[in-house]
Amino acid sequence: MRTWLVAEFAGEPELLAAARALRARGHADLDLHSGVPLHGAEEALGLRRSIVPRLALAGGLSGAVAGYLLQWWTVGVDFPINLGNRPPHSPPAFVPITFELGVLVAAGTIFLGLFALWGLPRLHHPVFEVEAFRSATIDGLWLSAGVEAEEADGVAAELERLGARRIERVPEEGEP
Amino acid sequence: MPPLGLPIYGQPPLAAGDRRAPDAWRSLAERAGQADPAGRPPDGDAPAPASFGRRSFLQVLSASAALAGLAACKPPRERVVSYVRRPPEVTPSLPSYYATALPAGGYGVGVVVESHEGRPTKVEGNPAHPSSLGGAGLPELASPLELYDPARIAGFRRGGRPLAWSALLDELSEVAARLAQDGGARLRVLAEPTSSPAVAALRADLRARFPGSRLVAWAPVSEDAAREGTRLAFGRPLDVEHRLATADVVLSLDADFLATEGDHLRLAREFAARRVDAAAMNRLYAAEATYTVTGGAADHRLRLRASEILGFGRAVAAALASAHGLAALAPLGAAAGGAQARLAAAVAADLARARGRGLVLAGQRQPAAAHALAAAMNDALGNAGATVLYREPVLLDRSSGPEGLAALAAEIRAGGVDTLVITAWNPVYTAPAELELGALLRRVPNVVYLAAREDETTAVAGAVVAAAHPLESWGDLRARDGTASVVQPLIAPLVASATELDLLAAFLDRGQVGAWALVREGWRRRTGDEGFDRRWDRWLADGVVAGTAAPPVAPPLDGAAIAAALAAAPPPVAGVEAIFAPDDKVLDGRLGENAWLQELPHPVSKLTWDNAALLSPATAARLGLETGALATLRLHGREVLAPVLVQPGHADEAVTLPLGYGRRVAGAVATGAGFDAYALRRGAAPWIDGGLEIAPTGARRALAQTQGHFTMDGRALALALPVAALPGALAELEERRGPLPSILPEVDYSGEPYRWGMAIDLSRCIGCGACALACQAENNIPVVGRSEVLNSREMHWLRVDRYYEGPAEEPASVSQPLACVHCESAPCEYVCPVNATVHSDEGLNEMVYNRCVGTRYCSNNCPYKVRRFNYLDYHTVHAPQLAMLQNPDVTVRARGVMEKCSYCVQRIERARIGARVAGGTIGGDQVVSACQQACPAEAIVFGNLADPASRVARLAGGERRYDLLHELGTRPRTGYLARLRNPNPDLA
Amino acid sequence: MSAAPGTPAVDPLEPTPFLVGRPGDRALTEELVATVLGPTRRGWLLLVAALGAGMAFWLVALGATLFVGIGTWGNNIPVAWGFGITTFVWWIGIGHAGTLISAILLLFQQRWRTSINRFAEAMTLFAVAMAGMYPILHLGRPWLFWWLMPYPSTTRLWPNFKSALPWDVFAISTYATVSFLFWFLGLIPDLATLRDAATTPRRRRIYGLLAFGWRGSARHWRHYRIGYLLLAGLATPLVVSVHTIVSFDFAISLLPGWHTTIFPPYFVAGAIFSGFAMVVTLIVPARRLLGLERVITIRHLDNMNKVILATGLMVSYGYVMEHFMAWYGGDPAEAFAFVNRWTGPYRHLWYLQLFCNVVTPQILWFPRMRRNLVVMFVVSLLVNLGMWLERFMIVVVSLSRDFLPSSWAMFRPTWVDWGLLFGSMATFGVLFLLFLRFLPVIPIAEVKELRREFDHEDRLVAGGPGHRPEGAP
Amino acid sequence: MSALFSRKADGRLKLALGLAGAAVALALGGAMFYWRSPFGTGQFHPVVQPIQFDHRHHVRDDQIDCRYCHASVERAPSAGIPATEVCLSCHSQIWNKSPLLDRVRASWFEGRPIRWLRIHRLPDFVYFNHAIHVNKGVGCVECHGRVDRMAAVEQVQPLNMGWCLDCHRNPAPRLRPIEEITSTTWRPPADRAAFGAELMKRYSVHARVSCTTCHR
Repeated sequence: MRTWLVAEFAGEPELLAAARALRARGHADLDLHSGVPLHGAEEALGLRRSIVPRLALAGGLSGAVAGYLLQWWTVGVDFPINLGNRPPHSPPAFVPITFELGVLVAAGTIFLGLFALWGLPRLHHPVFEVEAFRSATIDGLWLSAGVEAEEADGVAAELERLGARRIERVPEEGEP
Repeated sequence: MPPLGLPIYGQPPLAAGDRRAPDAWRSLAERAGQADPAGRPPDGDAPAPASFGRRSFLQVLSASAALAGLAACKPPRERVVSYVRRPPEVTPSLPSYYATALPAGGYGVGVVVESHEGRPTKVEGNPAHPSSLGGAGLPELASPLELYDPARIAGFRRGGRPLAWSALLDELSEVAARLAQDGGARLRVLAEPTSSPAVAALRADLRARFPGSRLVAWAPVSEDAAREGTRLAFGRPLDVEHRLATADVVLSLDADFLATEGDHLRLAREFAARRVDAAAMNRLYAAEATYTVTGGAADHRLRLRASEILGFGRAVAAALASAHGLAALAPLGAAAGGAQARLAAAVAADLARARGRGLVLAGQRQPAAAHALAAAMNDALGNAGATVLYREPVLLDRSSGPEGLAALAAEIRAGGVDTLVITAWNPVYTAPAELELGALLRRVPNVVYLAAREDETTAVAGAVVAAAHPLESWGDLRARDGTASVVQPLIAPLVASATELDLLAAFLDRGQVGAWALVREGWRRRTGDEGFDRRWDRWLADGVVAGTAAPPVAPPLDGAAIAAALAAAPPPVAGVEAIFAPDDKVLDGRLGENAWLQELPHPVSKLTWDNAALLSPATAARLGLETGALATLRLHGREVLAPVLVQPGHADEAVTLPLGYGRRVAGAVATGAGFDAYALRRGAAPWIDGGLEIAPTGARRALAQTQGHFTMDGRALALALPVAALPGALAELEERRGPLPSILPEVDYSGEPYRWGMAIDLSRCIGCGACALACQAENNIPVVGRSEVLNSREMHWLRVDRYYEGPAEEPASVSQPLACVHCESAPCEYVCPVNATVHSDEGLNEMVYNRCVGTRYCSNNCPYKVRRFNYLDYHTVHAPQLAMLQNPDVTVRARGVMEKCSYCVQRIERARIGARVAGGTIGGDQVVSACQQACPAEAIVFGNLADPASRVARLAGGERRYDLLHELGTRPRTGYLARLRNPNPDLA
Repeated sequence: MSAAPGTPAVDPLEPTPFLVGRPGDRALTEELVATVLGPTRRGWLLLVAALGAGMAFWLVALGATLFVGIGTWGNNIPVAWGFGITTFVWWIGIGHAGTLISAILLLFQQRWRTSINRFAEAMTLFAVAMAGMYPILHLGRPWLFWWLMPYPSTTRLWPNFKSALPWDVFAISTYATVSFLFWFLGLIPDLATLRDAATTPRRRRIYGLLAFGWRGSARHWRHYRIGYLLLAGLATPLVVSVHTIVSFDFAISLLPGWHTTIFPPYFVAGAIFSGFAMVVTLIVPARRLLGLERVITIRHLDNMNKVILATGLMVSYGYVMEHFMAWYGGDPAEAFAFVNRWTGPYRHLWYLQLFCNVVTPQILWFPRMRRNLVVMFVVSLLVNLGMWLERFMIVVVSLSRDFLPSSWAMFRPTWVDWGLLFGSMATFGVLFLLFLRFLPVIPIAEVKELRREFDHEDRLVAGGPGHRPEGAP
Repeated sequence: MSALFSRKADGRLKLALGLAGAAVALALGGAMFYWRSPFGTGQFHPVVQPIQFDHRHHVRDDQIDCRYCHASVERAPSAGIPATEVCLSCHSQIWNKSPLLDRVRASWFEGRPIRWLRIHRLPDFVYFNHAIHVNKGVGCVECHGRVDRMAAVEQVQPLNMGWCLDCHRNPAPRLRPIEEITSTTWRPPADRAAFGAELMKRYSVHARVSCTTCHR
């Protein structure tokens, strides 16, 4: 059984230092919570580059390709019609929709990809059990760590040492 | 605010009880229906609701399907109604064609009528008829709508009581018996002039039974002056036949012989045939006050007040006499001064050069002396017998002017009339204003009036007899050359009604005999029993009775009488001249209830749904008037309020007052249209009157003109050039046709057996508008009403543009029929988002109504602006009876879809299927479009461009051909042939 | 900004800051959520009621259009497109400013976008919603609009991809979708803030649902930032493409006055012009109404006015070039189309348009005028009017006088036309008021971030207020 | 206590989102399916006519050719619904007392037409011409199915535009010799495509797909 430790810090340097320290001790399941993105958080948590750009590129390309193929096949192959002497397969005329579909699919991929990467929607999360955690989106700086229950005490002490103003424990399952 | 109540056409749908077509018709037309949208005859038991047709149901269905997915319910299954006994001549879904004749000024015009399962839908000219030669005029083309008009009077009534026909016959028989006691001394018949032999026979019988009775002929627009002119010239009234085929020089003295007067269909054809060959052009001088179709076709239009035209004619005669040795004309001539003298000299020289090949015509408005002068000039020039023929009059009535009516009025006032039988159209409205006939008729105990619609006369007539439409009547009529035609019905009367023959026969106690028997027995009597049935069938099939033309006569001319008449002829009127003119569309007003004609743009002014007082720009400026201003017109103490239309080229200090509008008692169509010029018309001066006073009121009435700009603004649109300039212009014309370089690969039509195309010869076109009306009838084009026309939403697929050239006071004009030109590189097609307008393998620009969602992008991108849009539901607001009028081969368009000329693709497909079933191919000239078929001038030629022998291919390859807006690279399939003018070099 | 130590971190040429004071996160949050969580104001209710009446008029006009037909509009032949397409282009153009502010200025790292981007994006969304209605409404058979979509049909037919209208379908729907995603993505942290700042359970739950469980996680922020930036990067060419494609509706035709290659850039410039004007029109009263003077400062408005001036000059250049090309191209029909603007029956509208779009913005050369609320409000209204007139001139006046003089005709709008025009404005207003009331108008997280950046700059400057924000513990 | 949403909320939210997406997909897909299904096309629905006319009996048992009653099929757009007199050309002699034929006799003697129910209904904007199809070797069975097996006639083909286009784009496999045009039992030779190609040449078949072929 795992336990979540949710700790509030007074300042960004303390928070980031605490994250670095815990990670150095081998705690991987760490997260920081703040109302704004924190400079240095990625480094502190040891996060690699986001794959969102690559998702977007793939989405955009596939959307554009699909868009072009759609136009080419429908009006160029499946039912070609003489429209004012224009060739059924008219590449210049197919550019706008190709572009738009590329953008649409890319944007959709980014949006849905973000939710997938975030693991959202997740309305219920152990950190929300902590009433004070509501400050995380306002002005609070929080660190959450998922640890094995038996480690919890040690980590809590460590956090306290690292300057946490407040530490709450939330068991992974069930209400506290 | 636009009228939401769909102001179309104005005729309210009939009540549910009226929806059933009459039984008599149903038995003819019951049939196994194929899927035709509008042509379905009303079903017997369970008619579809009129306001919620299947089409709108499908709309809603589609909408609800889109909204609610699967929650669609099915329309009820359609019924298929089979015949009980199929008439052997009817094959359901195939049209039949019948020849008959329609009355025009008492004469007959031969027509061929297309009929679908017993419903006449389309009238075409009869090529075998001497007055039609295959062309058709506006009244003929519009006649099917008259037939189905829901506002027609049904049945018979006397003193407000409806009567059955037999009961009416009984009552009339009683009246007749009473009248016969004193030899009919108190019986009068007020009839229109007619040529019908059957009517002649009945009139003779009536005279025999009622020797004391009198028949008064009355026609508000008559050719009395022409007959009086020939009486002056030759001692007896004669009919004049003009022949333009051999006429090189034509001088028209106020004669609109191409559109509204005389044998205009034949004359237009003969005239046009002489306008295409640069080496054999005729030359037309038209002296006129009003800008007419004829004036627009003229090489020299001489703008004169109507009362001064006779003087101009005399000036020409004087010049002929003095300069060209025609001494016989010397006593008739009277030299003019100034510019007229120069003109007269030039015209005279031209006429003198073309002796025996010239022609002088006088118009119906001109006094008898002018007609006599024309006869004398033609005689002196040797034209008589060549370009002008004389015949004994074909009409039974030599005179039908206001004098007879005035005498009748006097008799009524004296209490001498007990029974007045009126078969003339609406005399209360058309009679000279001073007679006040409406009030007088109330004093006649028995007025029996044969009428098709409620009008000013039905309001005062004691007995009203519903008149049958010519398409549902038996009868006979003679053409202007005397050739007889049998009038045969296409359909049993839609309403209980009678013909003039039935009504006259009723006074002979023969009302039950029926018109068929009367006509047929008359012809049997005249031609003998021997082989009569075969002859009769032949006449019905041909539409003419062969060999009945009247022989020409060549009487001697009485110059002294002419000189005397000229001396007595009225001088030019003082003050502002009032010119009365029959309207090009509604004639004397009898066609005013015809919505097709009301909506057809006037050939010259492009005015719809109204008439207007026409005056010249200078006169308008002097009076402070402009188009659309309302003015009070006062003439000899009577006044009317009329909108003014400034007509370029109109004579100064003269106002043309078109007759036939401003009805006081009328149906929904004519009510509210225009002003009543009859209210100013005096019996003493029915055509040209002086002393008109015009007072601006400051108020306005918007005039629904379909064209607002009559100049080409320097653009090369409708090309017209003098014959002499043609060789120099060939290079430019060459540049204005054929493909332009394009980066697009060309679609290859060379392998196609058919490349449909059209050629429109502007040199032939006189701009009469028959093509537009024929198109409307053929293609189920709706009438949209005045307010929609005012908002530029008229639906005509084919319009005739008229452009003026030259100074606004004396412009020349050129008219240009314009429908979809079927561009090979069509701008409309590539912008349609749903492929609703596409190109066929044979080069047609196809408009697929059922695919159209109505973005109207195609119309925006059409440089010719020939596309029409159903902004509102223009069809289902009509009475269900009008559905019978629809051509079942053409889809009736719903609200929200675009439509346009299809090159009459239904006719192409019919020809194709016919040819392919027979194992053949379509001939290059076989498919005839509706506009082409109607055109009296043969200006429009449709056909297969891939067939080099076809007429259209030869015209398209001609040197005068050019493409409209060629520089846009649209490569239209419709080519235009530049108009040639043949001005007199002496007048340059 | 390389300020030497000892000098204040304020540009002497830019005396007004983008953020007045250095409020702490909590104070900032409280100030910014007050518009949502605070009590409903009477003024707001009155405005909603007034605009709701206009919306009712709109619904009546909508009903007339759908049930009686497009014939209730003033359109005719030749003027087959009238108020509908004019207003469509106008709304789409207005929408563009929102995307421009939020996406392009983000890419260019313009800080002043931060306070107004949410506002502008909402304007984009509602403007696109209004615009998107017209192409469907103006169809003769609007219930068949789906025929413009490619789907396998039993008729085997497909849309015609050579027509600009299916391009529009894709462009507008993509634009609407991407704008919404972009806007919503930006909203997620603020919705979470609202969830956590709200006091009543119902509000907490509603905003909680909409926040989808955002918990300000650094792991999420990492993807969020790049995703947001990428969407901005996509939205930038998209916004240019959308008005380009809208201009293609006209440019691919051969109608004089439409048939010109200058349209794409000219339309985009015009779109930004009118869009910024609309932002000013909305923001001047809104910042007063909602008390946002501290975060939307005169400096923001000043910058927007500069953009209005610049794009106004571009639009003016477009007018000049149109005329030049009409003359230089030598096509008489094209030349006439422009002569007709000056001398034709609609010339008064043309003069008014020139006054609004060319003359009026020149007043913004003067800094005092750029910073005067009344002046800028009036200018923005005039520019909105002028840009509507510009589209009217392009759409209607070009159609009313084309190749054949015989078919020329005038356009007269009906009450339904006016109803749909003003009704759409009222509906837009209602939507906007709802947005002002129920969603954070100012991007809370982004303003906090901006404040941190200012802090950082301040820290670099000796004598600055220090890195501790005011009110922070 | 303090958590805003319970653990179940996530499941519910995901379910709701999934259902909404599925509903949209189902509505679109369902509409498309419905339009192609017999419910949408009206296929396979035997129609009970006002008179119990049994095609099985007349066609199969009595061997009456289609054209005896549908007489204009070879020369007119409409195949023709027989007039009452056609029925009575036989039934004045046989079954002339049958109560089944009461309505036919009533029609004849009262001059009231029989109001049949339409089974094969094309929209008003579609101009189908029987004559050209029959003359180019498209047999009755191709569109109307085995009428000789139908007690009450039903529509067996979808009669939608795609179906028309199938044949117009590739008519060969649907052609038969004209002598067999009304046959319900004719069997094509093994290589129907080749046979059809030969027939196309023999009858000079040019099945067009331009819009105005059917829409005017």
